[in-house]
Amino acid sequence: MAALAESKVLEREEIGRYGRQLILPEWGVQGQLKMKSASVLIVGAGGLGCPAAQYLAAAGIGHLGVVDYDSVEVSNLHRQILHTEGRVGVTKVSSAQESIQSLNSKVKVTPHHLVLNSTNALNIIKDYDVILDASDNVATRYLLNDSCVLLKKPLVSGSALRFEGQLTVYNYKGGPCYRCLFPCPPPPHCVTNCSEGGVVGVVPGVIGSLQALEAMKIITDIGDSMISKLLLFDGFSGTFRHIKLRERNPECSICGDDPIIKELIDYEQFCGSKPNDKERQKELL
Amino acid sequence: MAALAESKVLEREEIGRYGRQLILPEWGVQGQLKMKSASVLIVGAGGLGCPAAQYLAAAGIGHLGVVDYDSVEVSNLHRQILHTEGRVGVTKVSSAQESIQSLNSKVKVTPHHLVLNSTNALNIIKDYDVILDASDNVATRYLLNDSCVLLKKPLVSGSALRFEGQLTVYNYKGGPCYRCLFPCPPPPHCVTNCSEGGVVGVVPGVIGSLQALEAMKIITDIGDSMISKLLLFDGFSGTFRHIKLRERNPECSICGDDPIIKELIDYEQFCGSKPNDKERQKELL
Amino acid sequence: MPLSVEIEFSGGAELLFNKIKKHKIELPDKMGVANTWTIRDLIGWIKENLLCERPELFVQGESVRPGILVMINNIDWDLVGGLDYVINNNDTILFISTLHGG
Amino acid sequence: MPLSVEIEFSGGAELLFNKIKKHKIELPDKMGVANTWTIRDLIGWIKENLLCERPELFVQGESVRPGILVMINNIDWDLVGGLDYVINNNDTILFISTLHGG
Ligand SMILES: [Zn+2]
Ligand SMILES: [Zn+2]
Repeated sequence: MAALAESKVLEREEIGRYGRQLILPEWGVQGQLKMKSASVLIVGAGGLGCPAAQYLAAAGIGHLGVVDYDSVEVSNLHRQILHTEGRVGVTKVSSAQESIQSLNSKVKVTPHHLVLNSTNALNIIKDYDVILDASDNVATRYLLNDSCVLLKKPLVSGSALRFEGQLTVYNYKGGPCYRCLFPCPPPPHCVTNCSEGGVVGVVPGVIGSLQALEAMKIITDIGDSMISKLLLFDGFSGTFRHIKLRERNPECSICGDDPIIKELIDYEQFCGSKPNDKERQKELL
Repeated sequence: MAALAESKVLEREEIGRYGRQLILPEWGVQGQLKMKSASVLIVGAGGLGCPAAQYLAAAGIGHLGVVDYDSVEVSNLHRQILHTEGRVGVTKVSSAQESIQSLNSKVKVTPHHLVLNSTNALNIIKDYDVILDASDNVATRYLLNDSCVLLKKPLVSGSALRFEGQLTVYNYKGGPCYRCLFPCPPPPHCVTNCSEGGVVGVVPGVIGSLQALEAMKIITDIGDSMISKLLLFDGFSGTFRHIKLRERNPECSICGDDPIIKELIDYEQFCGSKPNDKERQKELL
Repeated sequence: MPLSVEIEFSGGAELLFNKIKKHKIELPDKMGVANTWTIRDLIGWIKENLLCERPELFVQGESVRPGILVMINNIDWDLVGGLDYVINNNDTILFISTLHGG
Repeated sequence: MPLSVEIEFSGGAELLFNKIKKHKIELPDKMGVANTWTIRDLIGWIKENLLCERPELFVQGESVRPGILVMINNIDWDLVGGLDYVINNNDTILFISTLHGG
């Protein structure tokens, strides 16, 4: 798969369709052309990935890749709003593709129905300009970070649980990577995911939408990105909080000046858990 | 149309479907039952109303009313993500209904294909528990405010333009109403809507999602509502800002202790503009 | 001593001020009167010194036009005295144009 | 004089502290040593005085466990000295448990 050819003109239909963005001086025709020429990989077609995919497709992204190994379950539908009752049992990537294409048939959608791992990640990620971490486990978060550092791709990271959400951008414009903040993974028994801990569906809705916006700003090169900044959202109190994070760590084991890690490692072993560690989670329910 | 009967039990299928919310102690079975028994009216099936309807339906709202007089146009699709290319030309309320029902067939959806005005507003609004202002013009905003004060309904107000969004809750738990803040309408030539000014689609996406969350918190009576508070979102800088607003004005012309306004007025005349003042707007494009 | 004040515009009000959202300004000493600047004075000063075009989109009489909210250090001016509020050094004064789009 | 400090927990860390997100505490005078409290001291104090259960979900050695970020007045502790940061009166110290769900 080759990268998208750079788009140099908008068709008449696109000018009508994206008119409300085009008239923004900061966005303009140039911004729309950059969107059309750009590709985004969304890892996880769940609570974060669904709204992110929806708004990127609506805004006219050229190419959207979606990674998910899972199939739609009825318990997903309270937050994973690209899926439908009629598509329970269908793979999430196919279901997401169908909704995205009915919203915008101009977008090229590539479904990746697989578990992302150290063997396949680089080969998939290399074809995309911006990566969205919309996953739900620690191992995938380290895998995505290391892949993005090795391939020099910006990583827009979102997460949500219960009433809370977090958002930041890693490995972009000299800012820190995930390992600069978290050199060691948390002990496995300290990690809670949405199946175990629960989540109000609209919380990942807000964070996933903001991930789409961060991706758009990176692609069009406008506005301020969440570099060295962490956004905390507490839906219960209805508050957002801006945190100033550290800079890139020159001694970081992957993005530092003299990195120790030069290729992908075994992330399940590193984190002591698997990305598809579903059974253990279900028992806890 | 009668109000929904109070739901006292969840069916087995609902426990599976809403399990990720039910296990949140603050939400629980009681919260889910309140959602099932509650009705929300969304005024405007546009950039704000689409995500709001989507997440309220996904979360299991009992009854959703949607008001819009308009039909789907291709220029809507960059932000009005309940609609599809295949439904261009269809009324927005029908299009929204179709998407909502495919996500959650348990939700009762009432489409109101009309221009809300002083003649019909009270009769429609009286049947709903919470009203979402997802409209795009000043006249409708005053109409909704006055109707909600007269009928004692909470009003969750969102708005968006360019890269910015605003959110607050009016007329709830003794807080101020729209007129407490804005006793006089702005001069008509100072008002810009999304057709004129443009908007990045995901900005109303974020605000509409937050409107859904505010409605859920009112219905389930958990968390803190945006009463006497204004949330400002600037998507360009990626910042949220919390503003402390005034209290209810005892001399407010509609919610004050001795109100002058006791029934709905002519809002087009009051504001000097019409809610469907589209032609003028298009000329400015 | 001059007063340092941060003036901010949001919701489109910045379009009247060269699209600049944040302005750090110094309000000069007043001659002959107590050196107090009220918000009323500031609005007049903005009209004379900062406003690029069409003042009727921002001011009305000695106040701001309907539809603009004024926040002093993120608090509604209505809670701290409105037009008569006396500005302190390093205050942040935010003018919000209310949005109506959806 | 005792130090007034606001301690906050987010991202689930509050579940270890009776689900209370904000704690206003007073750190007592230290006897016999200079009256300085570092974040290292505070973490020890929290472990002894605030933590309701399972300390291994919060502390590791003299620091917090991996996956918890510490913010002092909304700034990463890494930028202001980490464990050695000397707490000032009225500081707000936020412990964020990183979320991984989606
Ligand atoms: Zn790093
Ligand atoms: Zn009022």
